[in-house]
Amino acid sequence: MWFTLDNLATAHDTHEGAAHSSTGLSNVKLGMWLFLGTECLLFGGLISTYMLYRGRVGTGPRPSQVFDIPFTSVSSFVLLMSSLTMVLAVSAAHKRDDRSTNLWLVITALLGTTFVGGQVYEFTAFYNEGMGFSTSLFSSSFFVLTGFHGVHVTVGIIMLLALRGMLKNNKVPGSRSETVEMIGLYWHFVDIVWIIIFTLIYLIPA
Amino acid sequence: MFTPGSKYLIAITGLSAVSFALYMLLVHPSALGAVALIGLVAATSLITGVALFTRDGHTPEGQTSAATVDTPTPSMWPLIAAAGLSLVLVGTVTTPIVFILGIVAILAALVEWTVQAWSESASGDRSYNEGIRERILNPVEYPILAAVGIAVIIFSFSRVMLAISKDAGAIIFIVAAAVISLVGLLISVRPQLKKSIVSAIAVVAAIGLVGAGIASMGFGMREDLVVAAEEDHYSHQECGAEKSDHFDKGVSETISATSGADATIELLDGKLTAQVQGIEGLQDSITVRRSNPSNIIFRNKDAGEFRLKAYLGKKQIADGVSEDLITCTQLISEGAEQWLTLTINKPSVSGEPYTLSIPGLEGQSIVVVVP
Amino acid sequence: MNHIESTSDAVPQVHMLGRVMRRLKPMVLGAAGTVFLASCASNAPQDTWVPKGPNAQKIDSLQKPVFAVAGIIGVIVAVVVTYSVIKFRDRGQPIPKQSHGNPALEITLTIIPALILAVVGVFTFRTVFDLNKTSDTQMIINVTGQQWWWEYDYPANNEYGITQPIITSGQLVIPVGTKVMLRQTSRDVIHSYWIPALNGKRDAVPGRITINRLEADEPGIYAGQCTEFCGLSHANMRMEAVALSKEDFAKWVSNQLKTYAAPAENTLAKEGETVFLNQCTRCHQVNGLTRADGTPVIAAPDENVWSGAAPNLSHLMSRNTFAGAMFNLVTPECRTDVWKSESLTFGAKYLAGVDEPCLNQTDLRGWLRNAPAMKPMYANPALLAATGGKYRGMPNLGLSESDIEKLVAYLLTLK
Amino acid sequence: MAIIERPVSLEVQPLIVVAPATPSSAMGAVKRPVVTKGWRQWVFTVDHKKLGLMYMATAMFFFLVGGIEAVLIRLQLALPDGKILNADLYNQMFTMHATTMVFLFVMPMAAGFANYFIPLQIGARDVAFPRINAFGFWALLFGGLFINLSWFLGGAADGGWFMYAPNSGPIFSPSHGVDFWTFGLQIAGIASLTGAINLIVTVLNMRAPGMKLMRMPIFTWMILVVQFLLAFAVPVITVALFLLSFQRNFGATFFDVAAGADPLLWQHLFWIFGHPEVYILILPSFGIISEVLPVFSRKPLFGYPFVVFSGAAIGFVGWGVWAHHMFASGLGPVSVAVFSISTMAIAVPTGVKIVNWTLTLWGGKLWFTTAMKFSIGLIVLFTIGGLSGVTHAVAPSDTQQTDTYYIVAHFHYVLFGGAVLGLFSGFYYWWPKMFGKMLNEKLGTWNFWFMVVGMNLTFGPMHILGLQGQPRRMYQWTENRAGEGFFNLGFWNLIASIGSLVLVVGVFLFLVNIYITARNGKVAPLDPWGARSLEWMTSNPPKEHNFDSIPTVHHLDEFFHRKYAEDANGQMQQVATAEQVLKQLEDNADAHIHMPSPSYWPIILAFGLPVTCLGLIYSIPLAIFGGLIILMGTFGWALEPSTAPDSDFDPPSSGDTSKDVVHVG
Repeated sequence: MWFTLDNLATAHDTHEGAAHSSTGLSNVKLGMWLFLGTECLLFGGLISTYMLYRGRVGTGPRPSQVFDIPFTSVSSFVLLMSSLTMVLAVSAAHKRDDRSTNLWLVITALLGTTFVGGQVYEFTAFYNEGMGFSTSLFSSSFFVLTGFHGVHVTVGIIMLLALRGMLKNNKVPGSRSETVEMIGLYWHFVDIVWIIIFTLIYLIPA
Repeated sequence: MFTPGSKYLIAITGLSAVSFALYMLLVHPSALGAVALIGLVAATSLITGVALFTRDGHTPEGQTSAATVDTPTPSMWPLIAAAGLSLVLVGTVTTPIVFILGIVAILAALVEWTVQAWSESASGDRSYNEGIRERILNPVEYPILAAVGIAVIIFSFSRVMLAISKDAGAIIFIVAAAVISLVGLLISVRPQLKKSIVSAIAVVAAIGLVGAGIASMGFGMREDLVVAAEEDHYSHQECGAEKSDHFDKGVSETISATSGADATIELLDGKLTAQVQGIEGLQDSITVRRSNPSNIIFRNKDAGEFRLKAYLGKKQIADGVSEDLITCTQLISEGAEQWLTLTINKPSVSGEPYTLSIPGLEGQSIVVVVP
Repeated sequence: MNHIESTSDAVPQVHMLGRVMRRLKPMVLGAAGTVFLASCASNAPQDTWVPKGPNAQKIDSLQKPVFAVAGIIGVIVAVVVTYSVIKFRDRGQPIPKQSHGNPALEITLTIIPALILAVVGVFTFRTVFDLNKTSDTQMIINVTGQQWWWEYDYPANNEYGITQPIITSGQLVIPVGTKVMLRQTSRDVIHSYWIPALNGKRDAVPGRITINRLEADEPGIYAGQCTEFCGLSHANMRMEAVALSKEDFAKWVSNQLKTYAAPAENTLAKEGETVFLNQCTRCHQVNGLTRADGTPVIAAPDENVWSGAAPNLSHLMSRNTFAGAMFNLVTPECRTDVWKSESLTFGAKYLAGVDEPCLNQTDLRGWLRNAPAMKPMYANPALLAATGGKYRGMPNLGLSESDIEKLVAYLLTLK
Repeated sequence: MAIIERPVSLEVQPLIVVAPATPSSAMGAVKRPVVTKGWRQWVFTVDHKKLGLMYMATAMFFFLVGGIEAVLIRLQLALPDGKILNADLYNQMFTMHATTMVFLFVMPMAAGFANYFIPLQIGARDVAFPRINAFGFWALLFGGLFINLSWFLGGAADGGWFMYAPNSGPIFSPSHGVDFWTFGLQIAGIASLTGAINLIVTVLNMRAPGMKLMRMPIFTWMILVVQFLLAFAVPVITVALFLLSFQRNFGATFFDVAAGADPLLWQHLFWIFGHPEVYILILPSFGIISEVLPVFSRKPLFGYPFVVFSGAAIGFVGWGVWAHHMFASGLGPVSVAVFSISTMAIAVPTGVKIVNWTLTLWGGKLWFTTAMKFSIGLIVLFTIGGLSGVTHAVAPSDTQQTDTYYIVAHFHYVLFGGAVLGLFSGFYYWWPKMFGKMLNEKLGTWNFWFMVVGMNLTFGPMHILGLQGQPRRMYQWTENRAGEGFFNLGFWNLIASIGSLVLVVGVFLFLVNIYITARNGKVAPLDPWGARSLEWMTSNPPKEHNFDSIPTVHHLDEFFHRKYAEDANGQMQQVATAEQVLKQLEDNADAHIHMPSPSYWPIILAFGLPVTCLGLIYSIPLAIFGGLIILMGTFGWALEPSTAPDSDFDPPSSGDTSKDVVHVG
């Protein structure tokens, strides 16, 4: 999990000695893509677990009894919006427009925070409705999958805010626009994963 | 190697670590004490490390003290330490949360204050001193501040959401997101906007959110959630033919993986049949091993909603009083299936067999044999 | 159409492979084989190369050619490497031409093993489906694994005179020449059922039913062992499959269905029954046993043992083993007598059961005295927090020597 | 340590008005750890060569630990009803033996070789992310120590290295051993993941000019395949381990059958990781011997592209064979047949490799150094392991053989006869490169023969044991099931145990060899073996910055082609010595070489991981504390520039020079 945060660090951990790159991609970008590739398998494993167990509710509530599709649709939309603002931040960074970069980073973080706030609300509501973490196989695999995603979003928010702080204090070593772009990549990935999760968990009836 | 100051701090760190260990081992480890003590260990070890590495209080021979200009900078940490102390006092008589907040504030002040004091004596160059301070503390401050900020926002927001009704929740949610985006848009298209105005908006919004969160906490959760929590809907099943308000709240669904099931019970044309893993053909009885969780699947192929009810004998609850052991699936509609795990601890006796049946459908049952 | 074609294709292949094998057999078995086989134990009870039933036979006739082919290839590689090592060692010859290979040769040497494997693959494919066929099953037995013993229950089956379910453990008894299907599962962890002479192994997975098929050609005892690591006493979880002729099997069934005969009053065995009622029936069921007031005794292993069951001891003395087949219930001499008997006399000897002279008193008494000392089990009363106070195996009951004496006398009556 | 070429004029600071801060007193340890002496140069290093050596030393240590466990296992099984270990301890022993050898010996050893030689082989000065590299090593070390910590805290894991659920659940394995195992593997997994990303980026992005993919040394190729396998296999086991820890520590029921769970989920997740893992273990050694055989045969690897593509093919097909570990678990005939066929299919590319190695020898001019002996030993012994593998790719026979000693024999021939012999070949081949001294060849020959004889004595009889029905993982075997005759199972068990002692002597001889070499070994010439690839185009041991100037690559086997050329008759003739080749590089040395500076943060960050995990097992506040260390490490890292600013260096006049200034050119 923490590794995603570490990408912030890798973002400028390039080895300066190697000015050329055999593939044309920068080391950081190539590394980030690889990392996202490994993340695909992580979520793949979790999603498979959920798909296997989603019908096994024991005496607990079933998915359709607790899911609040309108609400989750709205929160998914919010997360998608944040991808848009992230794009704005990256493009501002490429234009070396510090003010806009900062602004859109914060807005993205706020939208992400809204999403996570919604998730915390959703979890609390589920808990009150009788679906705790260990109630059934369905609930455990649901909480693990969406919880992992939530943690990824939270890590992303911390990265965004930290990046904002570093930009302000002029502490980003290496290329600014590339650092913003890297965090953008991560953020988009997390959003895409959510689209898949949302479709598989909430929309396709089990 | 060790300066007098660092020796003293090493001793304090060691003592706090020992007390933490003793506390965890001997006293019943509660979150409160453990957090306080582990926080103390963390803070003192950090300060000790700084003292050791900066060689504070030790002037190497042949070098003059670096600091020549001594101008104390204004600091907020004394104030925070004092506030923390009062929180601790309040906390001891009220709730542990306040106590912990106080402890955290005191420890934070302790660390920040010490490091600041040290860094200021490092040289006469103030920006250089600030650089040293940042190098030590920025890695700690950045993530903690970000995490605390996020946590406060998320927590307040989720409390608000819990307090209002479901529909209003979704609306509030989208309104909040829209407002955030619009404000962002507004600021970005108006570059001449004053920084103070932007800050003011942010502060007002933050205070408003936290205020609303606290208010919602006081208000509590919305009614249906409170009711749901109190009634604990899902802990008792209602196995009749009728729909239960809570147990059968949703629509039915299918099971994603059926490979592990021992038997599949099917309702087709008003007839109940069993298909048993490994045995060809339809059965009217299944053999379930004693004390062994056996997974069966109930599949409804008839029009209408039915549930499968398992009667698993009687349980002695007092002398002469016994109650039926019953478990069941929910009401599922045509084409749906549901999983049921049976664990039967006592062998079936002839004359009073265990059965699987459909409430509201007479004359159809599957005998469960437990050897 | 395809189907017909593929079968007709496969037939010559069988012949071809068979022919090749027949020609190679003397060579392979003659050279490496003799050395290898001569260096093997004779009569190892779990030998995988000595099939005694059609299922194991199918596996055997598939694997022996594969072993032969693998052996030949191994020898070829070893010879070529040895030859190169001797031939091309540095004798001061000039540095060889820096050739980067020979694609034609390379492709040839890729295709040859691929073809060999394709042929093996075809036969594997057929055997896999052949072994998994269940439609011709003649008898079903439910097998349940538990730490660290196996329980067998025979569902009612009029064809074999099983009017009521039979429960036994330690030794699986099957009729000869009958296609028996084991429906396996487990009460706790994954176990694996394996009688090498009759078939390959098949896991018993909790929450699932797995199918295993056995058929024995001739009467006898076939040894086996749990092969999926199942915890502390995995090494001691053994089993034996006893194949009886159909007539003998009928006799065995009728003996298992015999009603309980209480020991005569004022005998040691009767006192043993009392001890049994007080101590053993907490977990062990003996069908038909009643309390003094005439109510039937239903053991409650689910309240005392984590996995929920304990061996049913009705007709204990009709078995040759106890404690998950870790120990023999008979003395070594009597055991050898049964194991080594001709297939004609085997049935009678086995059905005679265990009587006092043959009883393995040492192990049985040791077991009653302190079971956990004889077989590692989680049976320390102080360490049962994780399981809510339930044991995972038989605890030390702290029986007095006289109680043990009585119990042994009683157990001997459970024929 | 950090080699930074700076104009000398900058080192004398211009006058400073306020009293100057002397970094040594004001910054203390807060400055970058730029010392070149003592333990600090190792603990805070980011140099791929130092990290490679530390990986190897760590792996060697765990090899000895795993070896002791193995010997205890064999002593227990030497005689029937062994009494040396009790059942509980035996179960811990075989679990930890496998875990140690797989995760803490072979993988880190391969990682060590990869770390040391990949940048050298592709003509780079370091890996792509040096600090992540350092972090990976520390995480591995702490993870390994963390797992072994359980020996002293109530017993190690006892569920087998495959840790099948539900036997690994809280009920069936009540000690904390499995918790330590799960968390320790998570930590080691993080190390593998970071290492994989790092090395892939390094190989793909940092090759010397002219080094196309098909000109890369075969070792680099195999490591590249391995890192891809790791990058995609580790996340799967991460999921499985998370599920297991959630079940053990937080009340989830992922493998609890009474809640309706399916225990086979664990098996699928584990083997989707576990089978690629097998290739992760063996491919580095394939790479090593594919370097060694051509060098000592004096001719290029036969069919280089075939070896490359077969390696890649193994990497791909390796994902489609996992269920052959589960043939006995009742998958159903269709899955069994399909996985049986795919398993046979993977034997083909493996066979291609054996063919190519053999044909590399064919027509060569063979020089039997110890490295060469180990490589030839690998060809023969691995072939035996590979062929016994084919016999149980045949699913029906596998149902007879799986979980018996036949399987133990099979994978020890693959992993000892394959992976370990390859690694030893690598030691003898590259020792002069790493340490500038030659390992004693005579002792090396003894080492080789003891190991080969020992391994055949130990694992050879296991074929017979398994085929005659002795299952694995039994803490005792009984004479009742051992058969009759002189050559019964008891005899072979005894032989196997004696063989393990012969093996011990072999490994001991290697340690003696290291000791003797370190004391007064022969100083290695620049090119002791007449090698062919780039790592030999620099001094022994290599300089901090590897190459004075980055060579431009024109051929596969670039170094060889710089030394030799065909004359008019088509005969290879030496045209330059190694010294001349090196001189040429030195003459064209780069003027500015910037190397990344050492850092505290990798080790701090890595240290946070075991603290957090210990906290998750014993007390949540400790976990929070560990989490804070991790956060602090990450942010300290992120805020730190890759190359230290000047103020972090002591003035050179202070005597304790913390900074090398390399004047090149």
